[in-house]
Amino acid sequence: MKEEGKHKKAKKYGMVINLDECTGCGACMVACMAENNVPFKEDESNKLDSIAWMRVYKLTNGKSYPEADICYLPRPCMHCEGDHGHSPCVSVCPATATDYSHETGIVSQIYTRCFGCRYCMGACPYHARYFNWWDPVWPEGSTKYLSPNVSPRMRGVVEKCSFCFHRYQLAMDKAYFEGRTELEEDEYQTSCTQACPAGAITFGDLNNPEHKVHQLAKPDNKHGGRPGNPNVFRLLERLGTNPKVYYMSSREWVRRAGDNYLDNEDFAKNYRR
Amino acid sequence: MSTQDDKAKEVSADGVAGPIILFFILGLAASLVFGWIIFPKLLYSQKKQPIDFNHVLHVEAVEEGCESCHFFREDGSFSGIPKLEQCVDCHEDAQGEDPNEIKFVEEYVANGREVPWLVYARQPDCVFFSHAAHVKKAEMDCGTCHGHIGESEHSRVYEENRITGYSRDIWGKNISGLKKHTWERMKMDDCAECHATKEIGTDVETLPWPINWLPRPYEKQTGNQARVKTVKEACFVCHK
Amino acid sequence: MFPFSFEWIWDVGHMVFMGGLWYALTIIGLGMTYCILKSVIDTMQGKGGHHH
Amino acid sequence: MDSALIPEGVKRCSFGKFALGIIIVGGVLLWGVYAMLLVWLKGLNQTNMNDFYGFALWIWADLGVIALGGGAFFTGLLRYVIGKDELKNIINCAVLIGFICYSSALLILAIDIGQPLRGWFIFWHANVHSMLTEVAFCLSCYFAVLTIEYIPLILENRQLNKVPFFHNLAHNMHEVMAIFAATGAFLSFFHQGSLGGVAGVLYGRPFAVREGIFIWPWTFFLFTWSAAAYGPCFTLFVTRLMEKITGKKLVKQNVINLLAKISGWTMGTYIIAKIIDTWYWAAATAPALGLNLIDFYSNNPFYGIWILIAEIVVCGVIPAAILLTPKGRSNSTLLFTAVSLACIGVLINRWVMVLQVMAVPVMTFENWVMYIPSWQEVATTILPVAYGVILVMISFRYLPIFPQERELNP
Amino acid sequence: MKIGRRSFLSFVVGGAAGTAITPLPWKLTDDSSIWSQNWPWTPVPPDGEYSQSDSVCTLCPGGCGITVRKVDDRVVKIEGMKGHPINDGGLCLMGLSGLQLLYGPTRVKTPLKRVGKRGEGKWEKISWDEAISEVTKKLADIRSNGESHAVGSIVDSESGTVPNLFKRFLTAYGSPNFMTMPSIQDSYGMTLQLMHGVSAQAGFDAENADFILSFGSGIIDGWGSPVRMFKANSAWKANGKKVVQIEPRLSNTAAKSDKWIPIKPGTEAALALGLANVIITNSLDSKKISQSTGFESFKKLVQNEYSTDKVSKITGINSATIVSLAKNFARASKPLAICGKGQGSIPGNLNEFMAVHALNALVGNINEDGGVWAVTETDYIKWPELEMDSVAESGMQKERIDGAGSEYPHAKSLLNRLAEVINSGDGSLEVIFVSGANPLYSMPDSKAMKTAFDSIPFVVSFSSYMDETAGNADLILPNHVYLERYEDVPTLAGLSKPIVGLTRPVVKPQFNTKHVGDVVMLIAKALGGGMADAFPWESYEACLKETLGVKWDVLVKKGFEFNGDKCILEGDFNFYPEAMKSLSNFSPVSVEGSVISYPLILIPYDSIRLANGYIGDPPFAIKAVEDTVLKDKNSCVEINPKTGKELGLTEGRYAFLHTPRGKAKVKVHLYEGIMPGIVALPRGLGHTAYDKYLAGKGCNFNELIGPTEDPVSGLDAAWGIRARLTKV
Repeated sequence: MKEEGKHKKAKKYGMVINLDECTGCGACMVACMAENNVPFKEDESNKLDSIAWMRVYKLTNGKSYPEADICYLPRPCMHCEGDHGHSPCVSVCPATATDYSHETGIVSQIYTRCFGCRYCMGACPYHARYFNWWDPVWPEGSTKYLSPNVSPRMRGVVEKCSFCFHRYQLAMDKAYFEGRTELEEDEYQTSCTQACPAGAITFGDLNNPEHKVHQLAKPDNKHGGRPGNPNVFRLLERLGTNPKVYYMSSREWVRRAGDNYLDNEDFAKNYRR
Repeated sequence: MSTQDDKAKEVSADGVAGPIILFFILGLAASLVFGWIIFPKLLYSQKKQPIDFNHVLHVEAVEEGCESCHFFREDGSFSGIPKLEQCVDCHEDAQGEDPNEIKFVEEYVANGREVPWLVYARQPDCVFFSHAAHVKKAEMDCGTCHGHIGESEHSRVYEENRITGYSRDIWGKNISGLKKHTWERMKMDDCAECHATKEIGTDVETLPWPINWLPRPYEKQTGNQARVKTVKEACFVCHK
Repeated sequence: MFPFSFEWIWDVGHMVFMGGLWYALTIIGLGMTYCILKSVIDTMQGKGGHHH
Repeated sequence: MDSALIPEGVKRCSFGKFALGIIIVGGVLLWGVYAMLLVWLKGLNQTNMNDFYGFALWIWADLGVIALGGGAFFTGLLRYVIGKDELKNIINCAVLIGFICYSSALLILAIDIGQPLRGWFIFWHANVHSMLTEVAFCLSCYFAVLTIEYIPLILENRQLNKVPFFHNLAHNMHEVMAIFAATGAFLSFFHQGSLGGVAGVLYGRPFAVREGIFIWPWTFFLFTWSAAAYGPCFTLFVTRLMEKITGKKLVKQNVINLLAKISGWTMGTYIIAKIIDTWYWAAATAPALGLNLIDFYSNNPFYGIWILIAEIVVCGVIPAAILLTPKGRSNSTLLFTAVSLACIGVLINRWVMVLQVMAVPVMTFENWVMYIPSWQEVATTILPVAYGVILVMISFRYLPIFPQERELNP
Repeated sequence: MKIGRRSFLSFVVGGAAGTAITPLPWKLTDDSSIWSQNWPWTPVPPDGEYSQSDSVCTLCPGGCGITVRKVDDRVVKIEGMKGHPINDGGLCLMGLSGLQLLYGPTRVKTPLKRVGKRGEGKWEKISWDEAISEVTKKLADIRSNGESHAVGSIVDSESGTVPNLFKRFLTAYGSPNFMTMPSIQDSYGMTLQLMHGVSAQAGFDAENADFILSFGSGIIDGWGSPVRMFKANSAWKANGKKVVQIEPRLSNTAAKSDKWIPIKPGTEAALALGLANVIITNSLDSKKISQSTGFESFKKLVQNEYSTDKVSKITGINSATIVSLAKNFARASKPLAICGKGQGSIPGNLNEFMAVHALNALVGNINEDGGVWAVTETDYIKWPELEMDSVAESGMQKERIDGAGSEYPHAKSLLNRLAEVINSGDGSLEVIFVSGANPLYSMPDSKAMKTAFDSIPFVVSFSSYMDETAGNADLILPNHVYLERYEDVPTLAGLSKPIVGLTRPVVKPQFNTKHVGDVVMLIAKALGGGMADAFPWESYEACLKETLGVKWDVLVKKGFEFNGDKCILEGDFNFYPEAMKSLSNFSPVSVEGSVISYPLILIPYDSIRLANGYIGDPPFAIKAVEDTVLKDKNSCVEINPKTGKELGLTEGRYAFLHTPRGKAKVKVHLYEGIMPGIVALPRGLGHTAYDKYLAGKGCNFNELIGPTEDPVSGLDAAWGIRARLTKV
């Protein structure tokens, strides 16, 4: 059963987002909503209950006019692996409605299993998990554009970014049909990656040195996947969540905004722990 | 109160035990009849397929067996029940006198209307099922899950669960939920029969485990799609 | 919840926590069964009805 | 009117007065039931919870009532397992409070989930790594134990006890109560702890995360210990309150002194542990994550450092000091102050471990988010209080809750 | 009795025992568990055969290629077309949410005739035959009264077959009043007219420029062809090219630029002339320019009037910055200066355009790599010459109602003047057609525009959606949306390489709508005579096929036609006298309102997440709007914390925003990225029409501002208005 040597490495799908190129246009948010049947309601201006698997944050450098600067930061689910092998949200779910796949590195969310305790939301420091406070209602006729690849969620369950896992499934279907078991880099891309007009998002297998994400982030798997590229950082790296979304910025204040630092801390020295 | 009870006890000891046992048996029998015979009839509604379809006839006429009509598209997706478009290739005009054939041509072909077939094997929306993975990759037979439908001369009655809206084929014909063959039930446990137990093409690394007689606790995934056995971490394999 | 479910894994976590659950349920179940049965027997033996 | 039901040898108020009381509290109860139905039918959008506050008032109420109800397990442990026999005079009261608290907790949990009809998944599809699974297991099992402890008390009602079967059942249950109590104590140890673990394992939340032992974080032990310390205080608080309302002495002073003393010791040791934990967290855990203690207590309109001082000093050190001194215990005003402060202290602790955890921004570009519960949340939280008051009224009127009452009020 | 009770009990016990060993309780538990996991009211999208179809997005002038993903006959997703020369796979959030316009609740589903008062929302559904005969009757009456010039039309642009059908229709009918929605294209066109003597549009080889000097253009806020500009921006970043953004607010573009230089709003032309002065004084200008006509007088002008110190005073930018900016710009190998504020929906001050264009000419980047090129007008529309009857001829002799071509000889269309002309009684219209435009929302001083429309007896809208203008029409003749129709899409928006796209019906029309081209032809045919003869085609599709000729097959196959050649800007650059006259008369455009009662200045800002033209934000797009832009039902204004402190306004406070034109309740957002004394309000909010997801949210900037006529072009040059913020 164990055929040593024949094993291919498990995949670890991840993302590198170039914050220098990101324009904050919000296309990723909408591409995600359109792809994943995300519901909407009359008023979405309260961002505390507005479902956006991908949310673009606006960061400011805290300086006064005219030294002020802003930067946008798109935040999908980080698909944390966790330093100790468990992502913050997966281990807390009481009903096994979310899990971490070692095959793809993707954190799933099974809506029919979830009973809405919201513990995972409390566990996630990125606020990447959203609760369906309302039953989703589409205006008359609008259910026509719902995609059959993603099941619409009901009231009372948690949902989040899946790295468009259904696209992986569909790509695998095609691969199987063609007698393959491996995917090409461009065969599986998330909706946001594809839509980004600035081309700021790169998606692929972080374990595969041929993939662009690996080349950009240079993840060090021996040390919780921390980036080898000095311009690359991850959000809240210090918590040990081992996220799979990497950010790239040439601006130090942006990189510093990725995590908490004590005032007297030497950022350059410490930012990767 | 206690004195009354005592009296009653005496009475029952004398001659009421008979009726009590009788009524007990009556209740038992009635509930058994209701539970095993009437309940299933109430639970499922019976629907007839719009057209009585003869699989035998068609299988004889085509060359590539099931895949002649139930084929894979180029994108790897599975076509399922054929669209009118495919039927029309042969059935532009009625072939023969069969009333079903005439109904098919007149009502559907002539009007370009799709036949609203009732799908026996329809899974709920939360399920992702890849025909490609099972038929192409794992080279499974259609019959493993679908049974001998290809040998049927008439369409079965479609039974729909009034509570869940599922086809009866999901739970299985047997109301007690027991099955003899792989195709008699299509619930999660049935998928799990292969996915959690059969180590076909396994690509996992079992962690060291000192106690050999105990089942192994946890297997670390090292490979990829190649294996069938899915451990606890694989919800997304079958769910969407 | 049950060892025959395909979701069940024989690992430390299941043995400790599910073991704890089943232990508690067993104690409660057996304890109550004992109390009820004993009380039925006691009652049939005529105990308990004398103090008034 | 209902004199046949009232325990022999004790005096109770007139039925009319009693009924009036029930009606008034019942009104509040109905308000809560209405809110509860609203939540069940329309969903959790009836609350002011949001994606930042997945846990809010209800989970606090849950943790709160369970901590306060901790008197039942600890008193039970002392009485049945350790053998402090005097406590039999207050154990009924502790059991009653425990029963109310735990049934309330279960009810609140059933309201708090998004898909209540799937609530049983927590057992059926249990993830044993989740603290919440542990909570649910122990909570429901322990509730069963409390029910078992409460049933004999009901059966001791004057009329019910006349039925031979009930009489025998009550007797037989008393016989094996030690086993149940021991099981209950075991379960309670775990679920009080796992409730602490609920926050403690959130390693994504620097306010909640506390380094741990084996699979359990510090909060696991702190919660168990604090429930043991503060739970009996609530038993004493309720007893004292009932004494004030009824104008009767219900429990002898030596019993109260004993429980207060034990509580004082547990509280004293707990508060030392809590201070060490807080210090370690402030000095080591948080700075390693790039945060200062004051970051958790500033830049927001509510959570100032005062809340930490109130919890640890005012409602921790002070009541512990009072309860540890014989003078403090014997002075009824001081004692009452101490147990009241203690109850507030444990409630503050549970509040911050639920709500402040959610309020503190973790990502540098997010802000503090404040939360005010909706009336539906408040009503459903008051609902168990009203239900508890009613159950206490009925139980006190018809059941021999306080064995010493007849002796103390001849 | 006793036996009965006991028997009954034993019957029940027997029943219970029996039931426990039947499937009933277990099956019911299982089924109800399943039921509770798949609630019947949660929609289940049907699966089917997947297919793809290429088309073009028309939601903005950007002309992106799209690929729609279909499941059977449902479109489930719109994506950017891979390999498309403009967007190569990327797409903006409007394009991505296009299906919400196709299937959404805001569609007009059938021809509607007003039955209540205007704008009351009471409609009668009528048939297409009735609708067309209604219009025909009206038009026939007016024409027979010799009032044919009192019919006008407003369309989105002047290129493509549909606008040309309208133009042809009006010409054959006898009216010169063919009006288009204004944009910076008008100003650029006129600049090239005055400085090159040609009729052309400016195209920019932006991708290849290495120093981009933007005078407030929202490069990544929706200027030009948005996705193309995003891609160019990313390419600049990747290759270390420099972008300098000049505007008073730290917009997204400014934040992403290498240098943001805040400037007093309205003084951009002065800065451009000041930069020209530094360039000329330091002999950094190209040799070619010195040979151009009028160069000496230009030189004199900038040296005398635009010394660095003086410009510094006007613009508020310090002298050193100006000098170094000019030098860096001139020394760059492929510098490019662009202008047109925000998304470019306001034409702006002509002098600013000329000054900026002169900068390009000074550094010699016209028809050079990374420089300014041209976009030729569409060349494929070669319809047979019109034979005008006498009515048409006399109607066409009349002056246009907006004064374009007469009062303002260079202007083609001046929709910004329409409201004032009508409201002051200087002119009137009997009928107005509106197609692909929503002037009652998107024209500055939209309230005045509404008043003007109220005095037009017959308003016909061809809108697919219930927008503000449609809502105030007498008759709505709904067009197919772009996913249901064939139509040519020539893309002009600043592209140096011309491209024509073709929208195609990727789905069958969902409602009882008709292609606007077909409707125009049907009306013409019903009018008969020369009108009918002017439209010899059987249908719009036939017309399009014939018009496109050989292009048709390419377009149907690929979705676009593109040969990759840049288009030469014909005519040498010169400082022609007319241009020089205008430049020497330049003074910064002052804004409406007195300083005393309105101490602040209100400027608009554009966000790519907010559509502010014909299309309103679909639900997904409005959902993506930040809560510092729209909160609850209120727009947020950006002010500097210093200004906030002076006014006693804190973050999140409600305030009233007053301007000479109107008043609105807004929320305060303190923003360090804005010049003190300035208030910025997002454009694209404050709709009163469309659906509940958009209507009633925020305030419409256009209700707070009025147009300011540019003295030379007659176009709207208003960049802001004076304002006051008061506490609620």
